[in-house]
Amino acid sequence: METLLSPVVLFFVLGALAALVRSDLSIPEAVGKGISLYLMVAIGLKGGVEVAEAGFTLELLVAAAAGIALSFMLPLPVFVVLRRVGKLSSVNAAAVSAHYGSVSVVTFVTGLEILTRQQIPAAGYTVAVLALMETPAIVSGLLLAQRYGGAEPRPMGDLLHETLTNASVMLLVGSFSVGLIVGKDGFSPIAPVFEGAFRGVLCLFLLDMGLIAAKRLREGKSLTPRLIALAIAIALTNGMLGVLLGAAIGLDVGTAAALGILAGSASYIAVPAAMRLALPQADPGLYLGMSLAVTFPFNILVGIPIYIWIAQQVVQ
Amino acid sequence: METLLSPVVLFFVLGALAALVRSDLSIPEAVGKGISLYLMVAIGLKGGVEVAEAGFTLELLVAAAAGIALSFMLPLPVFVVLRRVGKLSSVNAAAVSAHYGSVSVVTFVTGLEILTRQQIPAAGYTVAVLALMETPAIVSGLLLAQRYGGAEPRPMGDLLHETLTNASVMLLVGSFSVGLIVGKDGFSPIAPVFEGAFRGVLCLFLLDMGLIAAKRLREGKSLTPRLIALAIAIALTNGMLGVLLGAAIGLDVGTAAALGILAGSASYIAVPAAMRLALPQADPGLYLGMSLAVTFPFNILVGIPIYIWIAQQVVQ
Amino acid sequence: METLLSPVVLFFVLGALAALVRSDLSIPEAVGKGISLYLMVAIGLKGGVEVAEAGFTLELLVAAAAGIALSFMLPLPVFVVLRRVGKLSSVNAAAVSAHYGSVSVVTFVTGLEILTRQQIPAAGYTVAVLALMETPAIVSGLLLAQRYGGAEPRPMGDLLHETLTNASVMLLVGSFSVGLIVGKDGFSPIAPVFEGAFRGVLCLFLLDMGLIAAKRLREGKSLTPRLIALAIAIALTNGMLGVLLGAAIGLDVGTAAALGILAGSASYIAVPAAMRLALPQADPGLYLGMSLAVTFPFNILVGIPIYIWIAQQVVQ
Amino acid sequence: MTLPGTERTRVEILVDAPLVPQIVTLLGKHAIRGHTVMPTLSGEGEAGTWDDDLITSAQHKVTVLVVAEPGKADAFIEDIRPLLDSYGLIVMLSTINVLRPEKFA
Amino acid sequence: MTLPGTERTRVEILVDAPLVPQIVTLLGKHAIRGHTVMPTLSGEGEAGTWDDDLITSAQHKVTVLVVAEPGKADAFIEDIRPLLDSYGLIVMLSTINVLRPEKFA
Amino acid sequence: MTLPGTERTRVEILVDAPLVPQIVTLLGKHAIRGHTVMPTLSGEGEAGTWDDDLITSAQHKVTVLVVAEPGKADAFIEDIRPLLDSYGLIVMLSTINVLRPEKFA
Ligand SMILES: Nc1ncnc2c1ncn2[C@@H]1O[C@H](COP(=O)(O)O)[C@@H](O)[C@H]1O
Ligand SMILES: Nc1ncnc2c1ncn2[C@@H]1O[C@H](COP(=O)(O)O)[C@@H](O)[C@H]1O
Ligand SMILES: Nc1ncnc2c1ncn2[C@@H]1O[C@H](COP(=O)(O)O)[C@@H](O)[C@H]1O
Ligand code: NA
Ligand code: NA
Ligand code: NA
Repeated sequence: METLLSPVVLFFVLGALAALVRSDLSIPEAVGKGISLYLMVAIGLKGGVEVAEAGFTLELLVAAAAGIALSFMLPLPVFVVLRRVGKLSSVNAAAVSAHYGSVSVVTFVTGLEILTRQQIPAAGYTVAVLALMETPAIVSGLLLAQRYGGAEPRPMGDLLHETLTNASVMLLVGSFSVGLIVGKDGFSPIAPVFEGAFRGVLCLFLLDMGLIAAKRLREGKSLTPRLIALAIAIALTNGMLGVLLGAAIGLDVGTAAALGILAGSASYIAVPAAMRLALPQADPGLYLGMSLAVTFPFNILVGIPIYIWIAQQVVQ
Repeated sequence: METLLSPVVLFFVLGALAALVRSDLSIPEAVGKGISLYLMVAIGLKGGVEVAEAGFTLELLVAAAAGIALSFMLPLPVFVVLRRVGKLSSVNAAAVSAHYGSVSVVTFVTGLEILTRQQIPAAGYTVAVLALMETPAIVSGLLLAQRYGGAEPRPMGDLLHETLTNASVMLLVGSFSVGLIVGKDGFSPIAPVFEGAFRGVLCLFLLDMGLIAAKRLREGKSLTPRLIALAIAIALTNGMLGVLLGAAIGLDVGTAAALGILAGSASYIAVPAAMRLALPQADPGLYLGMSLAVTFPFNILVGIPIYIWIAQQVVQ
Repeated sequence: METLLSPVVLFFVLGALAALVRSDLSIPEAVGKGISLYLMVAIGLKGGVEVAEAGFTLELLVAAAAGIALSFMLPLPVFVVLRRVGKLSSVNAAAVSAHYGSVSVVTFVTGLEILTRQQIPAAGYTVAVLALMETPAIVSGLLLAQRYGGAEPRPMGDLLHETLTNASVMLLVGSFSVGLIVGKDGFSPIAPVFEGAFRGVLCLFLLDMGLIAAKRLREGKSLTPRLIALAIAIALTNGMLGVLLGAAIGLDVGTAAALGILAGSASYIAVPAAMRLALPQADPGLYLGMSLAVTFPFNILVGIPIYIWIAQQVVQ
Repeated sequence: MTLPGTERTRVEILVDAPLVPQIVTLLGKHAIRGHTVMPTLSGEGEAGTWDDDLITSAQHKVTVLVVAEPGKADAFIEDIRPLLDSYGLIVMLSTINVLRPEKFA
Repeated sequence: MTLPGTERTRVEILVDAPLVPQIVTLLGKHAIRGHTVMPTLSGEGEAGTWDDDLITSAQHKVTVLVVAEPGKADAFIEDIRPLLDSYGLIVMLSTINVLRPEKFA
Repeated sequence: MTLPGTERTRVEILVDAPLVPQIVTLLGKHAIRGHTVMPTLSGEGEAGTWDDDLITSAQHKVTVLVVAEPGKADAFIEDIRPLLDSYGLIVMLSTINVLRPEKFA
């Protein structure tokens, strides 16, 4: 409850409300895009500076491996469920499953905010885990589409290039590295922008995301009640798996919760663009509808507190 | 004089100057729009937080009622003057009168800035009054157009929906509510963006508004000297009425001045969009010319100090 | 080396890297343009406030005269070298030479950053020198084009108007004047935006500039190895001349280095726009390629430290 | 010169942004299912010059592109005629060829 | 009415932004050297309405404008046909006149 | 197929933004009263590929749309011919139908 009353979440609700009552409120696309780039740079820098302080640890490596494994593996059960229960075509199921294996930067950032508010901060290196989890799921999804959906195989080189040079990966890894190199001292002159302004800007961004998600929910033609239910169930299951894995490898409460948030979140920036390119025959209304219009708001409003609560129960 | 030397006003002058000498200086529209949304959120939050501190008072209710009354009633005398003196058609006179009943957010914000500089701050709830004054005038203007201009009546439901879900109303009321809910403690983590950065960003916005207003003044074909004179006279009269009403209902100097600034200002964001939709036969060059190219700069440079001065004389 | 590890430079490298590996990372044009306007306002204000503190001095006048002289004269030797060694046509050589006589605001700002980091700050009035050096080179370049390239002479009035009302000149001179008028006290309420946020925003801008410069280097068809070598040699020579002149007129180390950075930098905002208008037959791929894709990155990564080093040797 | 594809009418309407929903409602009345909105930057006409500033969105102009079967397009045009002056519309009509004609029935 | 210039085929393709490189590669295959990409704002079709939010760029639509010699354009069109449904393309063809026809050989 | 409205010439000029005022001055010389400027995003031609970065506005391209009476359009085109190469213009001409033809006299 207390979570729901953070300004960040309230602005998300305000945006969603404005879209639902069909207000003409809209944030210029260039501004929204600019803010999303800013958020990635800020979070990357922050993670890098924290790792520069704490040093590379074995825990970091284990958590990174866990994240990569989740991103690679989660699309498989999701694919099966979407085929069997969701009755999706193989290509569509593969495309959607890639989204759920990958992660949502904004969900993660909102989660970090809420963890910080509750004073159970996650480790700085989770930003690196975030970056590492972005793309393995894309590879899994495409392999599924080729194996079961008859999609034409794309040259492995192209695929690797696209996933590794993807804008969010470049920005997150790049800023993380800058943070690592400059450390706390180099960071302090730019801290007013990347630390001081972070939460305020996040409010504005969630206002925009509320608008975008609710508009899509209102206008999308591809979403059925069954798919909406699946979009929630998959998020919950993945999130729980993430937390459990985190607890199993010995992470603290905040960090295990963060891994749960990552696993439970679904990409709506990097993966859709990759899928539109690699699987043009899949329906973007479907995968954006599920990840952006259902899973994203669900996680912001309900999922994050649940994953945190599970982490508090499971980690001792 | 001192007022004219505040950075905010100087940047307005710089923008106007650049447009008048036909400089190629221009601020990307998306950035200008983004900044205007930011200003509304910031001012809404600030008002909400202040009311959360001060509590709902009778004074607040009285001031709100006064604001709504002003917005509803001011279009009537303005309409008469525009018909008789300004020789405008009934539809045009009705459209323009709606602008003068409503308010300009930026004029208000600049006024608050100047009041703060002079250490006679207005009450936090004036932001709520601002939001409440945005739309009643639209209704008055349309009724005038239907009664005297033969404009087709629009379904009342549509009209209410448009005026209440209007972007500025949503943002102001929404952010005000967020401010109310989170209070001072919830606000402090986002204060660097919404409070610390406020004045600097306002400078950039007034630079843009100077450009836009002066360009319109230079290029507008609908403005005659008579209409320019009227745009100033109406602002002054409305502003004075606002201050007097404020004094009459017992507001302090700063708050009475703020009510004067609201009454004296003319909308150039919400109302033009509503009029373009509801009275397409009215001339947008005319109503934007008067409100944006004449009344707005007049208020920034001359009107605000006058309304403040009157308030200082009238309120004891 | 230490210079290369400042966040500002690292973000430039990140942007360039992203473009070179053909990442889909891109910053919306409106945001990039908005940031560049912000930087000019911020630097102008800062300079004005500093001069308001320090007062107008003889040194200021001498430095201004030196800057104007450099901007006027440097195009001449550059023109000769481009004709003889670069084998460019007269019109192209004239157009390129105007760029090298003029200055790059971002190179200057990055230089100031690095000087501040090394605790040898330049005088506040160098911002005025920057503004004064923007346009004389345009006049020189056009005279060269008319004299040797058979370009049609443009009416002197038009030319003066365009160079003086040019967006960067307006913004720099305008904000400098605002800074002068409001002084330190008037500046402090807006300092969070124009001072506190400055370095962080500069990082984001250099990320964008890295992308833009490297993309142009990759895609440009007009650049030959010979022209690339010339773009570096001219920068180095001009920069050295600037430092020497600064030392000769008695400037301190930081200020002499700043004059070197100005002289060594090449315009890629104001001058290209002016040249496209006045000499449409010149190849924009050529002049933007040399100034933006070669000289700009060279100065950021190598040139600035060299000019500073020279200043440290020469000024005693 | 013959082009591949099937002939359809292309209608382009330059209109102030706040009035687009009205145009779309009218399209719906004629069972024209699709349209695309495109941006503009600035312009000049009898009413003077304008510039998109987005802040005073009342005069922010956009182009609505509609491809439709000729009969439907004609009927739509007749319906839009009375709005031409009050809405200040600029309407351009041409014949183009489209692939997948069934989408523009 | 005769226009100045030389006839060429104008091809306009409405396509999701991530697929533009594919279109450009196909142009290259047919030795069509030039193209221009233009923005859009919003639209409506069988798949529902969309709005450019740029954040979920997968459905950010743009128009690719290609002017080409008719024979080349026809061959390119044949090659693009199989992609129409899966890519969700809207293709418009018309004949226009250009100056400097050698640029659009 | 006959379209409603009256025939006019539609001229579209792809041009670098700094040169637009020159084009508009030329329009004025031929008493062509109106035009609309539209944005572009990127493109490719003989001079290589470009991308609108707005910062180096020298190569920021826009499209100028002009609808005019055929005679006037032809005269304007003749006047623009000498600029084609130095300005790097792309000019497209077509015949369209307009409503309210008196606006495009
Ligand atoms: N001849 C024309 N060619 C292209 N666009 C035009 C023309 N005339 C008017 N326009 C556009 O239509 C808008 C409204 O025209 P008007 O109603 O004449 O002011 C102008 O601002 C231009 O953007
Ligand atoms: N009749 C039409 N006229 C103009 N644009 C259209 C039309 N039909 C579809 N479109 C555009 O093409 C997009 C995809 O169409 P669809 O595949 O039918 O959803 C739509 O969102 C519109 O932007
Ligand atoms: N065949 C074409 N179709 C569409 N646009 C073109 C074509 N050729 C050139 N362009 C556009 O015109 C610009 C200048 O062309 P160029 O002078 O050949 O470099 C290009 O960058 C494109 O934006
Ligand atoms: Na996930
Ligand atoms: Na008012
Ligand atoms: Na220089």
